[in-house]
Amino acid sequence: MGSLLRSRLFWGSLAGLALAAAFPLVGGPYTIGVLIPAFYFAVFAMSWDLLFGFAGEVNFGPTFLIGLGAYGAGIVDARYGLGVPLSVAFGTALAVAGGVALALPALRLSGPYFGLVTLVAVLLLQQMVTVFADVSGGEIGLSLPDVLSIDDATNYYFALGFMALSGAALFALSRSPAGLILQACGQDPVEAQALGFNVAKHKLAAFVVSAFFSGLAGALLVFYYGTASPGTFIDIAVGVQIIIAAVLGGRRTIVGAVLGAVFLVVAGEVLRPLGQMSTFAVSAVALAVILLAPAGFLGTLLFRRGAA
Amino acid sequence: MLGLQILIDGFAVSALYGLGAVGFTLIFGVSGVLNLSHGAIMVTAATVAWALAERAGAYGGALGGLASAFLLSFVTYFAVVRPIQRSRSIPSEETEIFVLTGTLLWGIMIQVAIAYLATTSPHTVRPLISGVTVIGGVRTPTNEILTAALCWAAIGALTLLIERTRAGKALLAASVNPRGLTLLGFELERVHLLVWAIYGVLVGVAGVLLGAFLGASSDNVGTLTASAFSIVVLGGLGSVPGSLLAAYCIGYLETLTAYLVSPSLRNIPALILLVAVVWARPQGFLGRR
Amino acid sequence: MTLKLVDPRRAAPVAVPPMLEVEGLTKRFGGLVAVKEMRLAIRPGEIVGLIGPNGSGKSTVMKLVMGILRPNAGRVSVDGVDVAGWPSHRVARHGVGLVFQHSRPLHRQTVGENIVLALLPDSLLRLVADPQVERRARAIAERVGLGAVFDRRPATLPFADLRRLELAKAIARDPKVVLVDEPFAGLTAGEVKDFSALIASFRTENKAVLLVDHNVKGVAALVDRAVAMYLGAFVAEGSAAQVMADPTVRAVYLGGAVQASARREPKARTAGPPLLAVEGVSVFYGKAQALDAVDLQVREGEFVSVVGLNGAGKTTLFNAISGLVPHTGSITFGGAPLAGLSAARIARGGIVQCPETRELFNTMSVRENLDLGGAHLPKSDRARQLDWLLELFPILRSRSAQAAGKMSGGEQQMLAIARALMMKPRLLVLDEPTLGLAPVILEQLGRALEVLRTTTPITVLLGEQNVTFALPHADRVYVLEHARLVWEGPPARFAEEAGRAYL
Amino acid sequence: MSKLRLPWAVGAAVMLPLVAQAAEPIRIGVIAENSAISGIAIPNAAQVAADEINAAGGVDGRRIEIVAYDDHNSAADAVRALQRLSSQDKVQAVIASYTSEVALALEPWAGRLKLPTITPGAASDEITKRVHDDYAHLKYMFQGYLASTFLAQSVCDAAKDLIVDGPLHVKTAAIFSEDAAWTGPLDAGYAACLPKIGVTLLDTIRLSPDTTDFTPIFNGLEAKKPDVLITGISHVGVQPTVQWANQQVPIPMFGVASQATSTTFWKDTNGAAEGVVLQNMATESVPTTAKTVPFAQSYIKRYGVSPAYPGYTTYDAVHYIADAIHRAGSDDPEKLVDALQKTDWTGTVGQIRFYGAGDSHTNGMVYGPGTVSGLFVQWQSGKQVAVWPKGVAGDGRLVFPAFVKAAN
Repeated sequence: MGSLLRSRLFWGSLAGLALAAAFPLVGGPYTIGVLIPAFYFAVFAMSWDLLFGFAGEVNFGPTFLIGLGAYGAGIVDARYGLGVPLSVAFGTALAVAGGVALALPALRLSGPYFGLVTLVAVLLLQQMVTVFADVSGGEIGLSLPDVLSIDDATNYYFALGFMALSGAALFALSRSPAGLILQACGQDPVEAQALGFNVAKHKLAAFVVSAFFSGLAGALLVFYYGTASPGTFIDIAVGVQIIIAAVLGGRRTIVGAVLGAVFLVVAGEVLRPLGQMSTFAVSAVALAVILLAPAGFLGTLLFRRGAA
Repeated sequence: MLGLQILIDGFAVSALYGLGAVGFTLIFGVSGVLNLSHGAIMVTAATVAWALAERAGAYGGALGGLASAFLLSFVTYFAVVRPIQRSRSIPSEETEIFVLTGTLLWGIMIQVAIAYLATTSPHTVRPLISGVTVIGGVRTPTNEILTAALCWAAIGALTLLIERTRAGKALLAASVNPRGLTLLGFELERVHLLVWAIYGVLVGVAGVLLGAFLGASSDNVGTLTASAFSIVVLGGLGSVPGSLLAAYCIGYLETLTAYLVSPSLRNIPALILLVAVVWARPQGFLGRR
Repeated sequence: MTLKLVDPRRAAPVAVPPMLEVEGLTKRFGGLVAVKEMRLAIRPGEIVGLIGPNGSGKSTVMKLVMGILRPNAGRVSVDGVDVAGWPSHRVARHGVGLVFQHSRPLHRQTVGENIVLALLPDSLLRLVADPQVERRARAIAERVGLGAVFDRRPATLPFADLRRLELAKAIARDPKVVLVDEPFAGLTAGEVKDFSALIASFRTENKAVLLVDHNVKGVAALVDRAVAMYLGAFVAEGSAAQVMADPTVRAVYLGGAVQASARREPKARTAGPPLLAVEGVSVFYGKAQALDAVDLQVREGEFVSVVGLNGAGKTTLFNAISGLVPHTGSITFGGAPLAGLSAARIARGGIVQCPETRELFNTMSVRENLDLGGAHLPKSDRARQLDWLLELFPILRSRSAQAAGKMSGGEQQMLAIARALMMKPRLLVLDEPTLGLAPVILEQLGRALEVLRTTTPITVLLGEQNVTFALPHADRVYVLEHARLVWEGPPARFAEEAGRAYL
Repeated sequence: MSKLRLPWAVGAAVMLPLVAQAAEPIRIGVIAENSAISGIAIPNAAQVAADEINAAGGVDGRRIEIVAYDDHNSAADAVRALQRLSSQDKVQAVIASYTSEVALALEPWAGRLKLPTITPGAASDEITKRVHDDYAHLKYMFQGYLASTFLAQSVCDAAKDLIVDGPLHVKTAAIFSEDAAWTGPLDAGYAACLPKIGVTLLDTIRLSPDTTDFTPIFNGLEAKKPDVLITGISHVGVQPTVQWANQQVPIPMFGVASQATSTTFWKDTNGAAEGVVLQNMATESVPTTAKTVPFAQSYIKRYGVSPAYPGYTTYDAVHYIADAIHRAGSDDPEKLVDALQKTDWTGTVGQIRFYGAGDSHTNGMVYGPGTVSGLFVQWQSGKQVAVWPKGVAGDGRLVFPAFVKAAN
């Protein structure tokens, strides 16, 4: 506990959170609207970082889990009118099941092979949504009868609170004894096994936790937008953004992913005058960060002496 | 009749898939790089060929497309891949994910630039030969035959290069054992340059042919990269014959599905096959472990 | 099994059953038999050395015991329970610990946290740190000598401390059986003493300890018994002295009795200026020192052998010469410094290395391998050189179209040498050409080297563990031990001055 | 750069009081996919209309300002843009998207934010049906384009005159449409109206919008031997047309093909468009109304290309929004919606009116002679030649390339 109070990261995060909480007092309604999805996005990126940075699994398909959560929740709400809480619970459960399904090949395959399976999982999910358009709304998207709230401030604090709680949970997990074991499993499975850790069990758990937060955030985001479409929740481009956010913020930091996600969304807004070229500029900045400061924002701040 | 039609159509599509994937697998075999800007470079070749064709004619356009892919291939290597490989602050076990992320971002930049300069609407390169040829009662665009022939000519040229020239042998040797090649006095750096040059030509030809055969848009970038990636993994990472075999498997599977089941389900069986093969035989058809 | 050869000073009472007992252990990789009917037993409180040269299968045995590999047959019983084929983590939970040679600690965690990791139960639900654990970790750190660096990150530690950390992790698990892979590799003499003391302390805790090493000498002072392996099978067992004296073991390491005199007189040319001059060269792998201020010369036309056991630093020395590893000190070739040249440039300049690992292009044919070797020669030279080499190694002519990887080990070695010779080297660097080869092949290889030496003006730098093979050809011999050159002289004086100390 | 900045700043300072003296401007938001040919026509045409109105003194002395956002054809981006237009830019009305998926995603938000929103190109009947079903909440959404059902009807009407009663005597047809929100009702409309004009429907192909290789589809259709392919494509266009021509599919293409409405289509397809017959809202050479050609010409003068179909409807929308604000005499969204519903405006595409709350196409553009009936053109030698309705087509006649069987 003492180390927590002495940690720069802890106080920095707290300060960031306080700033974010005070932001609606100064920020315009639009900037608030921009930040709301950014907060959910940050949870996606943090969940991805748990898998990549700690369990050592390169998941090219974060949107497989997110999409299951989002569509799971959206479909039961739109078709059976379950209401927000039950639908979110259902979507999250579906995502967790998807996480387990994804963990099975992960335990067998390595490197690019597992990466490809995750990519294919996304493509298959996208195809399923298109093929079963009667249920899913297909490419057209699914409109929901319910939304979380139409009030920006409510949505903002809900999203901020959700992100803070998820971040705290994921961060605490990563620093806990179980997180230490997970990191050992990700870095050197052979040595971790020789120390008596059941690598399969810990990796499976990491997939479940990552899927839980991805799915939950996906389900909540669906109820913020009030619609679900493959382009918003499943498309590979969305997954790419999440990976870039996590790498930009700093791998293996969990909290860095928040910085990366907020940076991507805010930079996209700031560069909007560039029109279509704003995506170009954001990608170029991200590429430059990867080339020049591969530890990412937070990684560079925290581990300046190259102890990556 | 239907059988022959499937045979012909599948052949051309598969040849195009194969050509696109061969360059991709060659780069991986020799330098261990999975280049995720692959699709973007292909579409650049097609778009440049289309844009130049008006002023420079069909051949001039095709050459221009080829040159643009060649150039971009080197830019990809010098500006993205090599700095990551040489970076001291990237731990060696993470080079792979950094190369993947870096080339992905680079691909997005190219894609956005194409959309900005030439819109997202697909463009078709003027075919070198128009008209149709009837093969056994099946009316086939002559351009389709030409596409298949050019693909195989390019693959044949590559085979000759690898099998018959010293530089080609060195390339092959580098994919088997780069250290051994260094010990024999070959500069690996030059071998890498050579392989990126070959890649540039292959991907350029594939892009221009794709533009003439099916048309290409900046929206296709992701699909093209994903399909090359899948074919290469299916065939066995780094194996050129494996990639060709896989390209034909996927090409025919898709064509069969499109003809016999439904065009809208075209991709699904191939995806399932891919998952099954990766699960049962992760090294792919002809891959080494 | 019988334990006749136990050192009576340290032997535990015979009534105590073995803590670790290995019987009939067999492991095949495809067609290759890596371990064949291996047997081994260690009682509580006993330290046993498992020795064998590179490729003898000793590391495979260790991995089979740990469960990292699954055996094809045989029994591994730990404390009376057969754990053969169990997954690694269950074997570990059952009481087996492994000290890895190359440490890979968690870099973002402190030394303390790394030790804490080893103390944790295999539980998903352990979310809050137990203060008890922290206290134990600190005690273990003190015991292995890491107390002062408890809160530092591994990246800032010297090499020896990283090894201590590995040991600390093994201690933390409190295993009944401890396996230690190359306990002293890369350590200084002082550090070796510390480590020996730490490992010896396991004896009082009644742990069964297995030290895996290249040679008996390194572990002789520490072990109660040694077991020698060769080509995947049991060779000898007994006290360290007995194993060292065992004729089979001596044959394995030295290639038979050390010949007291070289068959040939030193050439007149040995007096000329050095073709290759190595001065004060040191090499570090990370924090481990692999070569310590080595000075060595090779003159034009000379045949120089560097002998030393596996791990002494021969390969590192050759790689430094070939420009494959960064080093300090200076290396000049034909009077010109090699610093700054690429490895390929050095090879084209005339220093051609035929490495221990051979580095053949396995999927390509014999002929293609040879052609690549001659790629930098003018066409006519290439044809001539090829003809000459096919005469020197006739077997390669008949195998011309075969894939290099499909040939036997001896044939591959000949191909590797021929491929290096295709480059028309001024200096041929031959690293461990005899590794894992049958005696009949050694004879052929020896004849070929003899032909080479007598019919061409070639200069050779040979690295060998097999003294019998290395000496007859040599004009001069260096002995490399623990990263340092310890002896230099003509082969005739080797047996008397360095031979005894060698094994 | 810095040298330029100073005079600019001074200029702005001088201008400021002038602007401030004028009445509060009318702000109209525009959301579109800027990298698509059809998409970019929306902000461009809106700007043309706004400049025209401003040059003529504005609306009751108020200038019109266009605030444009690129949605990359993503529902999420569009929703975000709509929120920004409402909360930060405080626009009075929005013209948004030519994609039904996006328009449908915006619809509930238009209701929640009480922001009158007009789509100038999304055709799904679902848009207006939802307004009808939940009028109180969704009445802010307008469809400033023909609904799919009406598009289908106009295709049947034109087909009857041009290819059934005409010299071709078409008896059978197959539907070739993409799998998207707007083609559901379109296909249903085709299936309902084709038999009424004496054409038997042999097959319906709904292709994935991701399709790049159309060969199997054309071959499959050809095996069924229909006399005509009735199209319903928007996301695809260049690729099927080029492959149709390269493969020399002997069946004419007739129907809705949105990409083909742009004049750049000829170059994008390298002339493969020759002989394609398509529905268009208006075209630069045909005076559908007196306003059509002048608008098209000023657009071409400004942007170098002719406006794609949503360009015409967007231009009209800016005008009738301005008209509605003038009639409402207020920016209040309720009053503006009322005024918009009473629209009766002569635009570039015809006489524009909206169906009332009682009709199932509530707030949808009225289709039919005397209102908006669409226009049929055929690509001939690089030009769109009007062929239907007779009144505007003049002597335009169908000419098919040699490989099309129907030509003989």
